[in-house]
Amino acid sequence: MSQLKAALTPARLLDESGRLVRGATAPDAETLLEGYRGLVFARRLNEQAGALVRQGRLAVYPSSRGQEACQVACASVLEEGDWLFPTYRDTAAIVARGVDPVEALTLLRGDWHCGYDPNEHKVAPQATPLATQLLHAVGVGHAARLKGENTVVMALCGDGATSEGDFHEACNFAAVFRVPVVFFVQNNKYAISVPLARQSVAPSLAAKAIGYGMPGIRVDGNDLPALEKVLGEAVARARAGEGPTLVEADTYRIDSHTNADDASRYRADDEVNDWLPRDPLLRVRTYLKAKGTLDDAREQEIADAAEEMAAAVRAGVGAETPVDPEEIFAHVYATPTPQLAEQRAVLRAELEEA
Amino acid sequence: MSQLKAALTPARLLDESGRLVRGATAPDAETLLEGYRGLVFARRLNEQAGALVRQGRLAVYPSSRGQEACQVACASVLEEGDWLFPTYRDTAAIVARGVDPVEALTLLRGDWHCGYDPNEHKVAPQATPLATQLLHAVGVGHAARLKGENTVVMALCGDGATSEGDFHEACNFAAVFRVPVVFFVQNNKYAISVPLARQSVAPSLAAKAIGYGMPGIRVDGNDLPALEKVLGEAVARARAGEGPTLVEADTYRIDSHTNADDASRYRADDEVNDWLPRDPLLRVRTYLKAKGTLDDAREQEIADAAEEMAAAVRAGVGAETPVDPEEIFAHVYATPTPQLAEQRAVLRAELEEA
Amino acid sequence: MSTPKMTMAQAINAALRDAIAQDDSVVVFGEDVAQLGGVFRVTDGLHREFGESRVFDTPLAESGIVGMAVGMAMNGMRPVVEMQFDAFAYPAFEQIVSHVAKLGNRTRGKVRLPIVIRIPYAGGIGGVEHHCDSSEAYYAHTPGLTVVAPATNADAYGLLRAAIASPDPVVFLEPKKHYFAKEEVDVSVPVPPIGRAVVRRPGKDATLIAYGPSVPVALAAAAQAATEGRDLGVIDLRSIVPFDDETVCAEVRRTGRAVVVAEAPGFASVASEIAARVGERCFHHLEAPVRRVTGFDVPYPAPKLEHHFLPGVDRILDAVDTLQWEDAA
Amino acid sequence: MSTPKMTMAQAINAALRDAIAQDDSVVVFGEDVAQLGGVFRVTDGLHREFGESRVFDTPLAESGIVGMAVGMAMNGMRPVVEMQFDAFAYPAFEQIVSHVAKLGNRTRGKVRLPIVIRIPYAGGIGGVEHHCDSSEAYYAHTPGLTVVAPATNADAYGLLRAAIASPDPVVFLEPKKHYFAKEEVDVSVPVPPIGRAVVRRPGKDATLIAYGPSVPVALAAAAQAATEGRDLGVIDLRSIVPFDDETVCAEVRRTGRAVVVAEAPGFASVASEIAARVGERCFHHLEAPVRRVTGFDVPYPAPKLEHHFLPGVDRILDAVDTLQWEDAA
Ligand SMILES: Cc1ncc(C[n+]2csc(CCOP(=O)(O)OP(=O)(O)O)c2C)c(N)n1
Ligand SMILES: Cc1ncc(C[n+]2csc(CCOP(=O)(O)OP(=O)(O)O)c2C)c(N)n1
Ligand SMILES: [Mg+2]
Ligand SMILES: [Mg+2]
Repeated sequence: MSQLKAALTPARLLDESGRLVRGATAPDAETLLEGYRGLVFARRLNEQAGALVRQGRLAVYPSSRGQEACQVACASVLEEGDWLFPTYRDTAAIVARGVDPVEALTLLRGDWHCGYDPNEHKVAPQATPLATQLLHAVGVGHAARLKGENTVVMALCGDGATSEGDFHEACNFAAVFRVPVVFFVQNNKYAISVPLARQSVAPSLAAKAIGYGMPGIRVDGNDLPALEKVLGEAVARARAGEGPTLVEADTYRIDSHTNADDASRYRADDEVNDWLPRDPLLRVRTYLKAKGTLDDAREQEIADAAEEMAAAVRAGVGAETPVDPEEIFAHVYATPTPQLAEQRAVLRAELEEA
Repeated sequence: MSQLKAALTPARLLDESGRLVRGATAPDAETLLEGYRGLVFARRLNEQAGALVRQGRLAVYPSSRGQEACQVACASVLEEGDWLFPTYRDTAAIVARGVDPVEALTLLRGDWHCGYDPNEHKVAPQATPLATQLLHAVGVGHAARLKGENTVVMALCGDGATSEGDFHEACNFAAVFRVPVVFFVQNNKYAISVPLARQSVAPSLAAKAIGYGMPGIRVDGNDLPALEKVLGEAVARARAGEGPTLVEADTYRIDSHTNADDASRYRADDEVNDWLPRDPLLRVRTYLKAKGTLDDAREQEIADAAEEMAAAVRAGVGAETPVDPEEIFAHVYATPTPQLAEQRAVLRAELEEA
Repeated sequence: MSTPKMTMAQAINAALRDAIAQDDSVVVFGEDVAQLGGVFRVTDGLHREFGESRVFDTPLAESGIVGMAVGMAMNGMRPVVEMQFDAFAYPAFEQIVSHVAKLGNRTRGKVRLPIVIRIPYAGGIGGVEHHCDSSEAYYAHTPGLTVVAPATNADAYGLLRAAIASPDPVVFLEPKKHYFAKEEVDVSVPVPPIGRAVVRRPGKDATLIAYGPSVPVALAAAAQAATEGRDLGVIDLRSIVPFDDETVCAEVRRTGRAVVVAEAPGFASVASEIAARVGERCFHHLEAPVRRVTGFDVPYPAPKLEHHFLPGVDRILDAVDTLQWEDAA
Repeated sequence: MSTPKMTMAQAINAALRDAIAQDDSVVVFGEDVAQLGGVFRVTDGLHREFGESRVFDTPLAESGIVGMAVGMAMNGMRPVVEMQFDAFAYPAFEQIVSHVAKLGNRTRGKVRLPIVIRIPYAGGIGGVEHHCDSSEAYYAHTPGLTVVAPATNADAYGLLRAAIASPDPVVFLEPKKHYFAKEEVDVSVPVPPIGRAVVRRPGKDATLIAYGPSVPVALAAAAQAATEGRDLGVIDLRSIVPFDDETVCAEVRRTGRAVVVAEAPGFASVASEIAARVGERCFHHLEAPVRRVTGFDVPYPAPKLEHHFLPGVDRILDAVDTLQWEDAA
C-alpha cells in the first residue's frame, strides 16, 4: 500500500546537515533563496514578538520557533486568490502571506480580536477554538467550487487539534464534496503540555486520511523544499479538482506553548536539544552556502531587511493607538439593535461624565 | 497490509445460499441453532412492533428488519457483566440481551424516555442523539479498567453516525486509553434518506480504525456466524486488555427509516430487492436444515415461542398503564429543588381542580 | 381573488423557493433536505427544481453543517441550513456561539455572515426525547445572533425572506406543531422587518406576551377570557432579538397587567427577560407583578405527559386570575 | 492558631486533593490537568500525589471528556472534569444538555450522574477572545444541572466539596480573576449546602444581588455607597441553581430596592431571572423597579476594552441612584 507508506515515512529533500537526500531532485536555488529569506523573517518575527512580550507590549505570543519552514511553505505555495486559515500559532505564516505584522499582532496586543481585513489577503482571522476553522476552510472551498472559482484553501491546525470532533467533520465533508482544501497539520509533538502519545496512538496523523478517503502525506516539517514540494502538489491536486489532502509535518515546538507556559514542567531539555540540530533555517542555509547561492552580501541584505521589519514591528506595536470604547457596540450587527443603541448611550454617558 | 484487507473485505462464513464458504470452519451447530432462535425472535419483534404502530399503540418504530443477525450477534457475544450501548434501532438487540420487550418499548409508547433499569441487564438507554453514546461506552469501559473489572462494552451506531464528531472522539479516546470497547457499526447503507456515498468516500468505514491505531474489521452483516466470530474475537481482545476494535457490518435496512418515513422517495425498489435474498434468517435456516440440526419440530417450537413473545408484547403494550403527571418532577434531581417543589404544587393544584 | 391556504411547511418552502430563485447566492443544505425534502417536507421539491449546487444533503454532522456555512458565507454565499430537530443543533453550539455570532464583530464588520439556521423547535407533537426542546434562550442570550420565531404561516414566509436577506446570522425557530396547519398566506405582502412585534389582539384588561408556538395558545386563552368578561390583549413578538420594547411597553402601560407565555422551561429564559424588562420599564404602570406561564424546569416529558408540561389555556387563565383584580377600579 | 491564607486556585486544589484522598471513586481529568497541573495550576501536584489512575490528561476533545465522564459516572465513579476555559466547554454542549442534565431523569433516577464540570469562567484577566465568557445562563437554563459559582476562596473549597459529594451533576464556575488572590480559608468549616445564598453585607437602603466574580464588585460598590451615606446590602447567591428565593426575597422585602449585578450579557440571562423572580415575588414591597447591571449584549471585548464592558462600581452606583429615592420616606 503506497498510500500508507506516504502517510508514515516523512518525505524529505534536505537532510539535517543540509545535504540533498539520495535520489532527490535539487530544488530551484533562487526559489529556495526566496524561501530562506522567509525563514529568516519568520524567525526574526518570533524573536521580536517574544521580546515585545517581555517588555509588556504584547500580552502573549505563541511562538512558531522551530516550525518556521512550515510557516513559510504553507504561504508560499498559495496563489493570489487562495485562502489561508491560520491558528494563533501561525502569525509568521500570516505575515509570509503578506499581512502587515503590526496588524497581525493586534489580537495579541489586546486592541481588537483581529487586526487585518480577512478579505484583503484572503487570510481568515487566527482561530482560537481548536479545529473549528477547518470547517470554515471547507466552506470557503466548497463555495468556490460551486461558483466555479479556482480557489484553493490552506487550512492549518496542530497535532492536538486533530482530536477534536471538528477535525473529523471537516476532513469528511471535504472528502465527500471533493473540496479544494489542503489540511496542513503541524505536528509539533505537544498540545500545551500533552505529548503526542496521549493525543493519538495511530501510526501517524497523516494515516487518518485513509478513513476519509483522501491522500495523507507525511513530510519532514523542518525541511523547507520538501514542504514546498508536498504542499505544492496537494495544492495542485486541489486546484485540478481532485479534492483534499491531509499533510502532516513532522516538526517540533522549540519554545514553550506561549511565554505564559513553562515547558520544563512537562518535557526534558534533552528532548529539545535533540531537535535543535534539525533547525529549519540552518539546513537551508548550509545547502545554499554550499551551492554558492547564498553569499555574504545576500545574507547581509536579508538580515538587514529582517531587521527593518523587526524595527517596524517594534515601532508599530509600541505606538500608542487609541481604542474607541464605543466600538464594542459597532460591529455586533450590521445595524445595531435598539437594545445596543440604548446600551451604547449608557456607556457614552459614563464616558462623558468621567 | 493485512490490516487494510480486513477492513475492506467482509469476513464471511455462510454464503447467501446458506453454504459454508470455502475454507471456513463450521460453526457449532447448537450455538447456531440458539442464534437462529434469536433471529426468529428479532424478526418477530420487528413485525409485531410494526403492527402495533399501525394500530396506533406505538408512536413510531425504527425497524431492524434485515439487520437481525447484527442484533443477535452483538448481544450473544457478551457476558453477564458486560455492557451494551444501543441506539433507537436496536430494540431487538436489547431484547436479545434479556430486557423485557415491553419495558424496551416504553420509549416508543410514549410513557417515559426509558422503560428499563440500565443496571439490571447492563444496557444503556437507547441513544437518540447520534454517536453521543459511544463516548459513554468508552467511559464505562475506562472506569471498569481503572477499577480492575473485567467488563467489555459493546457500543452500537449506524453508518450515518460515523460522520459525527463524537464518533471520532470516542474512537480516539478508546484507542489512546486502550479501553475494552467494541465499536460496532451497522452499515445499513442509509441515514434516513442519505446514502452511504454521501456519508463517506473512504474505502470502508472499518478503514477509519487505522486513523486511531486500532484494528478495523469488516464483516458480512447478514451472516450470523461470521458476526459472532468477528465480534467474539473483538470482545476477547478487549477482555485481554488489548484495547478497542472497530467492526463494520455490511448490511441493509430493508424497511423505511421508521414507519413515518417513505423510503420510496429516495431509493429504488430494485435495490431493496437485491438485498432480500441476502436475508440473515434464510441463510442460517437453510444451513441448519441442510445439516439436519433444524427439524420441523424444533422449527415449530421456535415459532411458537416467538409467537408467545409477540403475544406478550401485544398484551403488555396494549395494557392501559397509568402515567403519573407529577413524575415529571421526581427525577430531575436526586432531591427536587425548592423551585421544582413549587412547580409540582402548581401542577398538583391543577390536577386536583380538574 | 382569494389568497391561497398553505401550511407553515409550505409557506417556508415557498420562501426558500423564492429566495433561491431570486438570489444566486442562496444555498440550502443539511441532513435529508435534498432527495427526501426534509423529514417535515419543508424543502420538498427544491432539490429537483434547483439541482445539487443549490440544495444538497450533507454528511450527518451538525457542527460540520454550520461550520461549512460559516465558510461559505465568508466566500459570498447565503447559506440556509437546517438542523433536523432542536436538540440536534447542540453539536453545532460551539460553531454558533463562537463563530456564527461573533465573526462579524471579530473582523470589525469586514466579514458579515448572512446565514440562516432553521430549527424546527418546541413540542406539542408527541415526539420522543430530544425532539421537542424549546432552545431559544441559548441563542437569545448570545450577542450577535438574531432570533426569530414566527407564529403564523404568513409570518413564516415573510420573516424567512427577511432572515435570508439579512446581513446578519439569524436563528429561525419554526414551531413544528404548526407545520401542517393551513392558513391563508399572501406572499405578495411586503416582507415584515425583523424586530417588530405585532398586536394580534387588542385588549384592555391585561396583556399576554407570547411568540412562536405560544401565540395561538395565548389567543385561545384570550378568547376564553372574553367569554368570561375579561378583555385580554395578545402580543406576538415575532422576533426575540431584536426585541420590540416599544410595542410591548405601549401595550403593558395601557393595561397595567402582563403575563408572559412561553413553552421553554422558565428559569433564565426568554420569558425571564421579558418579565424583567417589562418590570423595569413599566414599573409605575403595573397593577400587579408580571407573571410568567412557561414550561416547568424539567426536561421535556415523554409524549403522554407533555400536555402537563405545556402552558395551556387554563394555566394562563389561572395566572391572569392572580393579577390582583380585587384592587382594580 | 490562625487559618492559612490561600488563593482560590489553592483552595480548589485542596478540595480536589481532599476529595480524591477520601473517596476512591473520585477521578480528575481534562486537558493539561495532570503533568502540567492545569493552565491555572489548579490541579498542581495531584497527578504526582495520586497517580495516573486518579488524575490524568485526555486527548484534546471536550465532548470526549464530558461524554467519557458520563460513562464513568454510570459505572460508579465521580468524575471531576476541567474545561480549560469557558468558551471551550461549548464543544461539549450537546453532551452536557442532552445527557449530563437528562440521564438521571431519563432513567427515572436509576442512573445518577455525580459529575462535576469545572469551568474557569468570566473575565477581568485581559484574556483574548473565547477566554472570558460568562456562560452561566446556558447551564442555568438547562433543567437537571446544578450551577454553582463561588465568590470567596473558602466557598470555593466548601462548595466544590459539596459539588463532588452531590449525587447530581454540577457545573462549577470558577471566577478566574480570583484564582490568584489570597484569602483565609478554614478547610475544617463544615461544607455549606448547595442552594443557600449568604448575606455578605447587611444593608437597609437597597440590596445588591450578585454571584461569582461580581460579588467583590458589589461589595466595593456598597463600601463606596456607605461613604456617601447609603446603606447597601450585598447578597452572594453562591448557587444559581437551586436558587435561594428565601434569602433573596427576605432581604429585598426589607429594603424595597434591588439591583442585580452580573458580568454576563444581560439579555435572557441569570440576571434576567433574578430580576423577574424578585419582581414577581416582592412586587408589593418594591419602591422602585429592579435594576440590572450586567455586561452589555456584545461579545466579550478585547483586553484593552474589557473594563468598559464589565459592571463596575460606578455603573452599579449609577443604577442605585435611579431607584427613585426622591419618593423615599
Ligand atoms: C476547543 C478548544 N479547547 C481548548 C483550547 C485551549 N488550548 C489552546 S492551544 C491548546 C493546545 C493545542 O495544541 P495543538 O493543536 O497541538 O497546537 P499547537 O499549540 O501545538 O500549535 C489548547 C488545549 C482551545 N483553544 N480550544
Ligand atoms: C445528533 C443527531 N442529529 C440528527 C439526528 C436525527 N436522525 C435520527 S436517525 C438519523 C439517521 C441515522 O443514520 P445511521 O447512523 O446510519 O443509523 P440508522 O438509522 O441507519 O440505523 C438522523 C439524521 C439525531 N438523532 N441526532
Ligand atoms: Mg501541537
Ligand atoms: Mg444507517
